[in-house]
Amino acid sequence: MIVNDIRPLLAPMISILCAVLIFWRGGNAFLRRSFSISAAIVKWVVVFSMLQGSLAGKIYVTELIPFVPGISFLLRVDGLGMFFGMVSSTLWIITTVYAIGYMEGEHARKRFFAFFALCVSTTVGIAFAGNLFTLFVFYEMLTVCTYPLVIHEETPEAMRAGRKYLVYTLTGGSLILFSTALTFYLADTVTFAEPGILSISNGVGLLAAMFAMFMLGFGVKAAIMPLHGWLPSAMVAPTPVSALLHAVAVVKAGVFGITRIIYNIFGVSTLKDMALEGMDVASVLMWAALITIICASLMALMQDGLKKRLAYSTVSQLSYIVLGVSLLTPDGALGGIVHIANQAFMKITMFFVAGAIYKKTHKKNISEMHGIGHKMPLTMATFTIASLGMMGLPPTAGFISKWYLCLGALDAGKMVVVVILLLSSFLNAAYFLPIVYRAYFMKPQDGNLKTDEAHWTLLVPCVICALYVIALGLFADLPFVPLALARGAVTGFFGL
Amino acid sequence: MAEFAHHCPVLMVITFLAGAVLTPIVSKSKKKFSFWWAFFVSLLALLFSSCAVWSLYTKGPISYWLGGWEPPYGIEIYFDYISSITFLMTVLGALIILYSKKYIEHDIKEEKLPVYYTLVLLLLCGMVGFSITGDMFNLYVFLEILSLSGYALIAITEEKLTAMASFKYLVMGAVSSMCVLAGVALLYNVTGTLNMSDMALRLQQFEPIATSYMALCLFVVGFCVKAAMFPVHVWLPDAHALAPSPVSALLSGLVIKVGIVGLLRVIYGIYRLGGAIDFTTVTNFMGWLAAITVLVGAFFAFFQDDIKMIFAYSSISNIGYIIMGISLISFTQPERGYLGMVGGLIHIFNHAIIKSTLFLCAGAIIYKTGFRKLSDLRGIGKKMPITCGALTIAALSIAGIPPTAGFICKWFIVLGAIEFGRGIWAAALLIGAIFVFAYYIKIVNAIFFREPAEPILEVDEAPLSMLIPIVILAISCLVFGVFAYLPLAVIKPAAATILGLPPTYIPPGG
Amino acid sequence: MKKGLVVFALFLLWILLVYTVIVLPPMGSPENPTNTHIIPRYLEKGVEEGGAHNLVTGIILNYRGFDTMGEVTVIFVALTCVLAVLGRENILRHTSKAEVSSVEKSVIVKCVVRFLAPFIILFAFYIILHGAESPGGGFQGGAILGASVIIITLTFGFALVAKKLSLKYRVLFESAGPLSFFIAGMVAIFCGQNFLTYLLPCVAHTYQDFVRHLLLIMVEIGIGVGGGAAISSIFLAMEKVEKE
Amino acid sequence: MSVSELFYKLNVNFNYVVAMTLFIIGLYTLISKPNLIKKFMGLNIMETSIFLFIVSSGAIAGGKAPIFGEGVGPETVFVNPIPQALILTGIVVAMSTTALALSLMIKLYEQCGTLNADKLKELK
Amino acid sequence: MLRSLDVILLVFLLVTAVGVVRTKDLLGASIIFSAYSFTMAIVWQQLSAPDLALTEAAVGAGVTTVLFLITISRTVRREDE
Repeated sequence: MIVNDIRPLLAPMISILCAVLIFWRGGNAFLRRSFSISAAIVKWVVVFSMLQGSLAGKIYVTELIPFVPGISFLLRVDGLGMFFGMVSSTLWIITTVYAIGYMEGEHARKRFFAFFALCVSTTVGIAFAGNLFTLFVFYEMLTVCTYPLVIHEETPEAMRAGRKYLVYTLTGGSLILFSTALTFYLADTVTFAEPGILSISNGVGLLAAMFAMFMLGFGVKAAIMPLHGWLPSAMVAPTPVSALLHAVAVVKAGVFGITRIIYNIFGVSTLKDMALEGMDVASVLMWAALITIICASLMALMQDGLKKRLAYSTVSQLSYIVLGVSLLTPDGALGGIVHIANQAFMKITMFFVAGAIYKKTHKKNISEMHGIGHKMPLTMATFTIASLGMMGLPPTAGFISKWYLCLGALDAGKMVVVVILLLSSFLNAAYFLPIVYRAYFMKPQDGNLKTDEAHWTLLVPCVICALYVIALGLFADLPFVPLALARGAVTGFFGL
Repeated sequence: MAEFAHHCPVLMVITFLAGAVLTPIVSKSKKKFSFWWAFFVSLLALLFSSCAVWSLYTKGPISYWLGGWEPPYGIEIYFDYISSITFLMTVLGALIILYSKKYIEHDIKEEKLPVYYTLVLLLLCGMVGFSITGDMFNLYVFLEILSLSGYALIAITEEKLTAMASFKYLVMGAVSSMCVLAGVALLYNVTGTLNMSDMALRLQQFEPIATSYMALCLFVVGFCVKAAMFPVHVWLPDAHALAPSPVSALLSGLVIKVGIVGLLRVIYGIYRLGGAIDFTTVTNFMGWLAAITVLVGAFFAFFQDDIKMIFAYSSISNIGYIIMGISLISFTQPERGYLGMVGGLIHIFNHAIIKSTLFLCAGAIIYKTGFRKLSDLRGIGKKMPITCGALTIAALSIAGIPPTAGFICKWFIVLGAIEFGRGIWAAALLIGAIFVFAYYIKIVNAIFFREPAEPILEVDEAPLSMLIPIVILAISCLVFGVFAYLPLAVIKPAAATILGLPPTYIPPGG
Repeated sequence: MKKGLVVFALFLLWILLVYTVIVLPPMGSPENPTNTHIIPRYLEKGVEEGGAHNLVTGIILNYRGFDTMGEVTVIFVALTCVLAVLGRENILRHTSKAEVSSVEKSVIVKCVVRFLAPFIILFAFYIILHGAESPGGGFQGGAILGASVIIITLTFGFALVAKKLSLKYRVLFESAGPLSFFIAGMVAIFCGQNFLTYLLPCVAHTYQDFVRHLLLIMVEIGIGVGGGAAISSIFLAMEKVEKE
Repeated sequence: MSVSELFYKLNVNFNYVVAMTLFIIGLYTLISKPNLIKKFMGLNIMETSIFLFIVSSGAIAGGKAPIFGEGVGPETVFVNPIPQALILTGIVVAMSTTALALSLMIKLYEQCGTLNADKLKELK
Repeated sequence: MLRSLDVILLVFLLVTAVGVVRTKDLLGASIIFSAYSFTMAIVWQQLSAPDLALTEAAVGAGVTTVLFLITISRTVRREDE
């Protein structure tokens, strides 16, 4: 059921308005904070108000002016869009609170918060984009808006990281533009549809090439190896940015794009037809994801910087999602999509913790974090919960996604996936548990065991997220949690 | 009213002409008055041009017989869809004249002020005349008017090397004008007429002979030099970088587009309409060269330190976009070239706006600081936020980042190239665009994300007369990106008629 | 090596160009497209419609009047360009290069010029005004006018000419060409005709021809005076040097 | 095209051939001579060559100048007046370009002290 | 008779053009250029274009040459300078 509604447009607009207001009057700390927080909340309310309808199968659509002939500026909230929009707007509130605390005393805060808001705006735009063209518009805007955040420190290292980021993502963007044009040429439309708009009659070779270009393009942001190079470098950014980049906005935009391409542009049947014709592109993607999962985990093991290790962990975790959607089975897709939310909550917790530690103790490296669990018990407790989630232990959220991924792999008859998932769980344990061990079971260098938590604006978001991680694991089958939403999306994709 | 609209095209030319001629007279005693006069004249011309364009889109092309002589006998002004570029010219002209007020007073001696405004008005007169005339020889005359004033405007300051830059431009420009004249001569010999549409008719009546092909080649060479396409672009970087900034804006924004208009007039107005001569070999060749131009311009821009030099090289690259767009033409199936043509035409429009913004911003920065090297301008964004913000918007736009104006062009040209089966051109364009973004981000980095250096600590925002044009142009970069249907409403019928399709043509797929 | 390459390329271009021109219909044949298409009407009605016995003058003022307006504009542009590059001369500051050089001017030259100059100027005006009947016309006369100013400057010195042709008037003269077209054209527009129409129906029938001649002569004089003044000013601007 | 036909064509269109040869001579001067003044003489030669071409194309064997005066009968043949009208404009344009170029050269010489293109390139 | 005069004039035109190119002395070259223009004027008279002949004689041979001479007197005299 399609409903014309202004709310899909309203959601990104609120953040843009917020950015404009911050540019205008952001010099004043109070105004800046009130703008940021109230915009986050208002937007959440707007998105939330569509949740009920979306679960009931409604699709909210805002069709604006025709952008170019044949393609209009279309915002459309379907199951998948609602899912991603809900995740990002929820996390924006939390990250905003955290950022206000974290950025205390930093330079250029006006710029920071304005671009922060713009990033979220574009992310919601990506979530609600109703056609490939709109998606691309927001996708490129996201690239540009994150740049000032990445180079916020303005150090040579940050500049280098920013440059790397732009080169990777813009090259990817060009590939996407090229294949978007090809899609429009072949299908005369780029509007997302279920099940897909391309059919096998367009020529298998061409389709495979397009698929490759799309995957390379979105794969840059989804950090599929070997396109991941920008992500660890971009860790020079302030922690709320890393959290936003690696949990919500940028990387998830990449995997979201991949999901859209697979299910709404190509469609399951076309991809399966292609596999029959000898062009099994989905499997190629799956193998790429599998390799990424293992390699990134191994690389994470070798990192000493906490944020660097988290970054490689992100690379690995993102490929879970890619893996899930490339299995082309309902359960696999469900596991992948729901992992978008689960991984977001888990990873954002970890980044928050890393930031809190840095803010409090100015320690960046794991080797310096002896006994940090004694100083900041609550913070480290949240970290531990998130680590367990990463390993996929019940009752955390991570378990849910891994469970469905395994089911999907079995459906598809690919045992190797199950094996690698298990292996990956071990690797996750291997690189997260030593941190926990070091924090709790080793004495601090200075011998001081006094509790000294970070400021509440830093602590509260960590705790909320950690609680969420557990809650998502425990109550996974309630109607309002991500799993239910993801199920709605998957139903559409597979025509169930 | 209809009667008045009928006169408007010629009135535009006349206004600029009379305005220019009267400038030295009205400002004989008070040199600074020349600005107000020129501004007034440009506004008047803007009025006429908007009236003419309005009439064009409500009632169709205006055919105006000068002296009342019917076309093949007398000179005809044919105000068609291509001519709607005059609106852009008059708008930009007015804005740039407004901008010139402070800049030029600072840059040249007071006694030369009237000369400057005279030349600017003459340049506009030449461009407007060039775009509206329907007679080949008249085209040549206006080409000369605009070229000559262009050369002189570069050398108007006392700065070193300007004379050399201007001379280089002059030599290549003179050769190109001569090629155009030779083309006119050969075509006159073949057809016995000078009126464009009559030429097209007469081309059909005779056996195609080598002379017609040669004329086409000469035209293409001539206009490509004017448009600064690789490999005849060598004059452009120096000329556009060393000219006073408002002049650079005019030259980069409009004057090189005149070459494109010339190409459109000749290839599509005469040869395609004539239909007897297959010109696709030439357009194909142009397209390949354009693909190289895109890359060459982008590549060289990357190694410049002088901001105006960067913009100048990026103009070359963008001319490549435009020529690529308009070369996507099939002789037998005109509708296949439609999207590319739309892309090319809309890039004429958008690039004019974007590049003017960039040059005007650079000018404002140079006006305030006296520096033009990127390495000297670190952190200027913190001192001149509005100017540098506008510069950033324009930079994003020229790199084709959505939702700015530049993206629309990129989309259409890429789509056009793909539909035409020229994926490589599209690839060249996209690679070029990445390069473009790489060097614009270099600028943005330097001006925003660095601490201000010592010499620019005292700098403040540019004066209002400079900010108004800058802000208007920067906003239009955004507006025409989001509301792309505004320029498209004008450009789609233009593209369709150029290709010989009905003005209301809608491509398959909407 | 490089030179050889250039010569070779030019040789190829030459062959190409010669080929393209010799395939044209034979020169001088009355059947050529150039000689059959538009010309008959000009030869038939040109004199009557254009109001000049010299068809060339008739064409440049009537059928191709807009071109001629462009042409006089080009001279004006050239002048403005030269002024932009070199600047206007100033009697107080400048003198001519010829005067600075030590070459003594011979008496014969002075005498001849003194004697001939008035006739040259007279001849120039004759050509301007008689262009409708015999070879000549505005621009030819203007060029001769300019040339006369040049020889007078070279013989009698910079100061004399710069003073006699003082800037106060010269600025007006220079713009005479485009302005006369402007006036003639605007008169036509106000009479409801197209720009540059000389035969105005709003004038009483008996005077129409007279008004047309008046306008044509005004334009001719404008072209002549404008061209002459522009050439003189270009010359003066280029010839000037700073006084010691 | 046979040899005799070629010679016939070369003969009847001799003016055109001369014009094109002049064009090439001018272009050669423009390209290969380092001196700017010389370059411009070459450019002027190119321009006049095109003028010659256009005017020749309007000629008619035995045609008279297109002036209607005494001694003109109904059977008098006139040459084509349009090329003449065009070239009148062309000559003016050529002169204007030359004037601007030469004044630029004067300024260039004042600024750089040479008019040799090779030396100017080194100066930069 | 007239045809051969035409041919002679055209050949002379070519000769003067080559002369302009070959002369190293710019002053000499401009004088030859003047001769070239005059020849051109005569060619045009031969082609029944008296208006052009008049203009070319005044502008090409007169004014343009004078402008060349001024420039040479103010800049360089030899081609290689």
